[in-house]
Amino acid sequence: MNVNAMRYLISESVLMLGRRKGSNIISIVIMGLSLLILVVFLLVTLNISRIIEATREEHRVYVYLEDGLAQNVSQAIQLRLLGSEGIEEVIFISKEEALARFREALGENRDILEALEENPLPDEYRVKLRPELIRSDFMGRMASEIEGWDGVEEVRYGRRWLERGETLVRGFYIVDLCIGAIIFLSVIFVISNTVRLMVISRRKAIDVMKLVGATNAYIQVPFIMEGALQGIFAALLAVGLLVLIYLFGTRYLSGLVFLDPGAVVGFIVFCALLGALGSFTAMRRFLKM
Amino acid sequence: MNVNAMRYLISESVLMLGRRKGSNIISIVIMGLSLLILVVFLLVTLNISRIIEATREEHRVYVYLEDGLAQNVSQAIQLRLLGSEGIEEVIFISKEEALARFREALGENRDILEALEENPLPDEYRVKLRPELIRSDFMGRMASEIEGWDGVEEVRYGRRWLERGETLVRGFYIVDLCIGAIIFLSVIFVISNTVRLMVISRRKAIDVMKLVGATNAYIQVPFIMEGALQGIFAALLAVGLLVLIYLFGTRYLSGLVFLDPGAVVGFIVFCALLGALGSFTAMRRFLKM
Amino acid sequence: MKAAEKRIVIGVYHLSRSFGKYFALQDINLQVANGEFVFLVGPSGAGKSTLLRLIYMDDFPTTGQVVVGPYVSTRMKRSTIPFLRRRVGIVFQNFRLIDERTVFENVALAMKVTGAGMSEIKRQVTDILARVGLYHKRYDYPPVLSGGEQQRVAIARAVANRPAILLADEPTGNLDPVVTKSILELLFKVNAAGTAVLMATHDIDLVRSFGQRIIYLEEGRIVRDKEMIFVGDLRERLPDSKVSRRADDLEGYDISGEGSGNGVERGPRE
Amino acid sequence: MKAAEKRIVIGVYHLSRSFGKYFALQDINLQVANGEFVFLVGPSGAGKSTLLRLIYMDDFPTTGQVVVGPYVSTRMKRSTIPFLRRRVGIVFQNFRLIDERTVFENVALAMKVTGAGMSEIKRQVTDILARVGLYHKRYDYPPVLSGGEQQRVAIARAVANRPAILLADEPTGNLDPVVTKSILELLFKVNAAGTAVLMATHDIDLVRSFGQRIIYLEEGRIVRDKEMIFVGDLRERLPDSKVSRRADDLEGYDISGEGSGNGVERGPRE
Ligand SMILES: Nc1ncnc2c1ncn2[C@@H]1O[C@H](COP(=O)(O)OP(=O)(O)OP(=O)(O)O)[C@@H](O)[C@H]1O
Ligand SMILES: Nc1ncnc2c1ncn2[C@@H]1O[C@H](COP(=O)(O)OP(=O)(O)OP(=O)(O)O)[C@@H](O)[C@H]1O
Ligand SMILES: [Mg+2]
Ligand SMILES: [Mg+2]
Repeated sequence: MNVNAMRYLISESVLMLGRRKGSNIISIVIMGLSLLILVVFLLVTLNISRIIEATREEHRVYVYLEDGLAQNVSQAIQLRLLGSEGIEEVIFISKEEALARFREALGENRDILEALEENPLPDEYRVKLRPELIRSDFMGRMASEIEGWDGVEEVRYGRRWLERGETLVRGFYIVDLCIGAIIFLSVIFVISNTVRLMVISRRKAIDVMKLVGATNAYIQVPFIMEGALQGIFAALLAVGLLVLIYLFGTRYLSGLVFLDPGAVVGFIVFCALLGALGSFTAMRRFLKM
Repeated sequence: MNVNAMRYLISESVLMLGRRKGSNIISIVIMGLSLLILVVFLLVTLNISRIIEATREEHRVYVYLEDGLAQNVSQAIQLRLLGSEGIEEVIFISKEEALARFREALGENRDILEALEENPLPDEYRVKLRPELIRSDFMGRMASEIEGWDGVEEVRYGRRWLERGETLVRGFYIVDLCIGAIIFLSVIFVISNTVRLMVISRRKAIDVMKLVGATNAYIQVPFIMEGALQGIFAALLAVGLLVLIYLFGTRYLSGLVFLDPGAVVGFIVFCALLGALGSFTAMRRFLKM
Repeated sequence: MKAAEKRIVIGVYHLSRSFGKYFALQDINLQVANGEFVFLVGPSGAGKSTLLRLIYMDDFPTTGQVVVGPYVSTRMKRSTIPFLRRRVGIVFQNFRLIDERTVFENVALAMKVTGAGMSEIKRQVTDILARVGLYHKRYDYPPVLSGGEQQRVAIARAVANRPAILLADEPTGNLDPVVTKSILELLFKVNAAGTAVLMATHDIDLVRSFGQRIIYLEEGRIVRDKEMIFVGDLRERLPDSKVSRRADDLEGYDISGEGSGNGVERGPRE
Repeated sequence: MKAAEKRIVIGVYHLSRSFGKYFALQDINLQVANGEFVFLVGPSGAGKSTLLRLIYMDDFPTTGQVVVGPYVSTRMKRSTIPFLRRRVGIVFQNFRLIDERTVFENVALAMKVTGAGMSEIKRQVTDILARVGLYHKRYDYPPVLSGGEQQRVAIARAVANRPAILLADEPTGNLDPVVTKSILELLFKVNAAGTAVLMATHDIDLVRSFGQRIIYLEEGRIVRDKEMIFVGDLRERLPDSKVSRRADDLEGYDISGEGSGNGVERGPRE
């Protein structure tokens, strides 16, 4: 393809976008608003999974020590814990402190503890794991291992809560994925068909180009580039509106995070490809004479 | 408008839908998939608020009785509770039963109760309220009133949980409303502009009709009826797909509910109006000559 | 024809139409009486189509006035334009057929919009399609028709409604001499039944042979308005030398009111 | 012209084209040599446009074969059709201009698709628009042009590329006699420079006066193929009686190869 051909393709693409501004803008806005639904969904999912992640990070493993343990044994356990795989932090909590915390946690029911004569709670280590290891299978294995150590009476890691939470989070992700898939497919379909309607409305011009001897590539490329440009403008529109929504949202919900810049760029590239592909498939029908 | 005019309008509308099947189907599918996003969102919102409602119904008010109360006094309190505004059900729970339940609720922490020498819990009435009255303001008033009764030691209604839950639910509804509004506006926009693209692509036919002496109403009505029909078909498509999604969903989530028939009919009517309105506004531009 | 019988159906007074600085028409004055047959002749770009467009009020003068029957361009409301159009049959230079509709439906459209009855439409459209020799193509769509066939569909649509005025822009441009003759025959017949006809053409030779009133347009001005010198049924003037194979199709055409209404005086209905 | 010099540029052999049961063309045989000027005459619906469409391979025969230069309809790959089209200039009966592009862009399009350079395009398009008398309308869009002006744009586009073969379908249908003459003059000039021209028309009178080869088509069959009886520059045969006011526009047209290439032998490029 020579220089003239390149210049032709570029000038054609610019010409196309310039004329028919009206319906171009309509398609860009249709595409942009469809994409907005998609990115809002992504933003919501992102923030919810951040919250889930934060909750997961709060999770601790409780290592209860035998009663009346010598301090050096207790410290040896702490060192051994710190040396174990996946453990990030180990905090010692004495039996007195534990009771105080329990009392507080019981809230309105705390008077039940008034009937206690002595502190039935043991000393404990609160162990923080690396977040990605907070899974019932890994923690189960770790707990039974640590329970075998000298001086350790029991290890608890909230198995029931953890399992319940895992089911819940998995359920959320399944539902989220389903909704996401529906939105994604709908948006792709809407966009590619919007581009298709545009191409159909230019059928006459395409026919003329064929009749004056344009090759299929020469006809297609400007349309495909136009589709890509429409996709990019639509993506920018969607991202722009999302920023507004985000700014509005942060006034009500603190700690809201935005899509990271890489994702935004990827999204725009994706939309460009989507527009190009919509044009391409729409063209193919006509060019088969 | 005479009989001939009516026949003309009907035959024109049918003609229009029949021809150009291709692009008609494209617009119906664009509209249908956009609407699908909307109805999926509605279905999800409906089911989540059902869950919230169910949780709310589980909420109870606990009326603790003084220790060693005579049975007739206790029964008088029960009768008085049953006679109070908004109370649906009153269940008696003895102190022994309460301790057993508490032990169970503590789960892994239950050994703490082993240090107890006697049952510190009182007898209680669990009171179920009408769901719409489960609001912290009403329950606060009710609790302080009942606390004044003879033989009642204390009334608890999980104030902190209730308030926290109320904040959470309110937060959910705000986010839900925002997303819903975005989806709704996007869908409306996509649909009305899809119809508009269709009308634009028929501009030539509209011009011809004007030139042979058709009044604006005669030109518009078939287009508006076509828009309405497209809206109806799109709505049926969306509802059909939603039914499939619902059937798929019930295999994984029991207790899922579907939109009620009235809402479905309302939705279809709404889509018909939407299509008609899209046609109408698109036409107006051309008919201003 | 005595002056007393004459009624002006088209009046154009001091009309100019400019596009930007370019004057497509300048100080045009002309009158067409009921039942007249007028040729509008001029080179390409003279302004013939523009003048016709101003008469059917698809466009409005920059200055001056157009009067068509009771309708005056300067006092025209948008909502009454359709009723003007129903009294005026128009053959467009570029045909303006609807591609998605069959030949039959295209012709029927002009009648449908007036609120005519189905059976009347069917009878009249069938009749007129037979006359232009396209009855066998009635279920075809315009894009598959030949140029001449499309032109005849456009003519059929224009006369289907038995209009009081017929504006024909180059109605024989795509037609061979034989069909041209039969179409002229049809137009003359429509005229003989009382319809005023204003036909734009560049074919001066064709036009001269009838000795009919000719308005010469050049660069937007009327350079000559040759008065009518022949009155009567113009068909007598058709050249006999070219034998019309399709002339039979046009026999028996009678527009003078045996149908459901008097085509000439049909007013707006709703 | 001796047989040895003749090279067949268009060959049509035992060609039929039917649409359903209807035969638009039946057993057509004809050959056009390089540099020939042939009129294709026939009444409306005879099949002229259909025949031309088969030659530029927008449609294919039901039976039989079309051969255009090195391209054979029965062995045609879809991807080579554009290269055939670049050697064939086409004036469509319904113009087929792109409404969203200016006159200049419409004409330039035919050159652009061949990969011609910008400056060459600009020079050539300016030149050809001046010749058809539309240079002052180069920035206008087709919908605002008069019928005749649109037709001239279509002609300009067809010859812009200096094609080896020119197919013209009713190229003077919307033109007045004066412009018709100047357009014919242009076509003759293109022909004199070596382009074979096949021009469909219904205007038998116009065509007869040149004494050129005429193929008569009727109801899909060739009823007569009058052999060429005049050889030389056809412009000498143009009637002098009608003085062309626009003839000056066409003076000095020379297509014979002073431009960037020999228009006749231009092959496909990429
Ligand atoms: N809307 C418009 N904008 C700009 N110029 C216009 C417009 N309409 C017409 N013209 C110009 O006015 C002139 C007269 O056009 P018109 O179509 O009336 O010519 P005509 O006599 O019908 O010619 P032909 O025989 O070729 O059809 C032309 O030069 C045309 O380009
Ligand atoms: N795609 C098609 N489908 C059906 N019929 C067709 C098709 N194309 C052409 N025809 C028919 O074939 C016949 C010949 O058409 P064609 O356009 O070749 O005529 P023509 O000689 O160019 O006439 P004109 O002088 O009126 O342009 C016509 O009757 C037309 O209706
Ligand atoms: Mg004109
Ligand atoms: Mg033809």
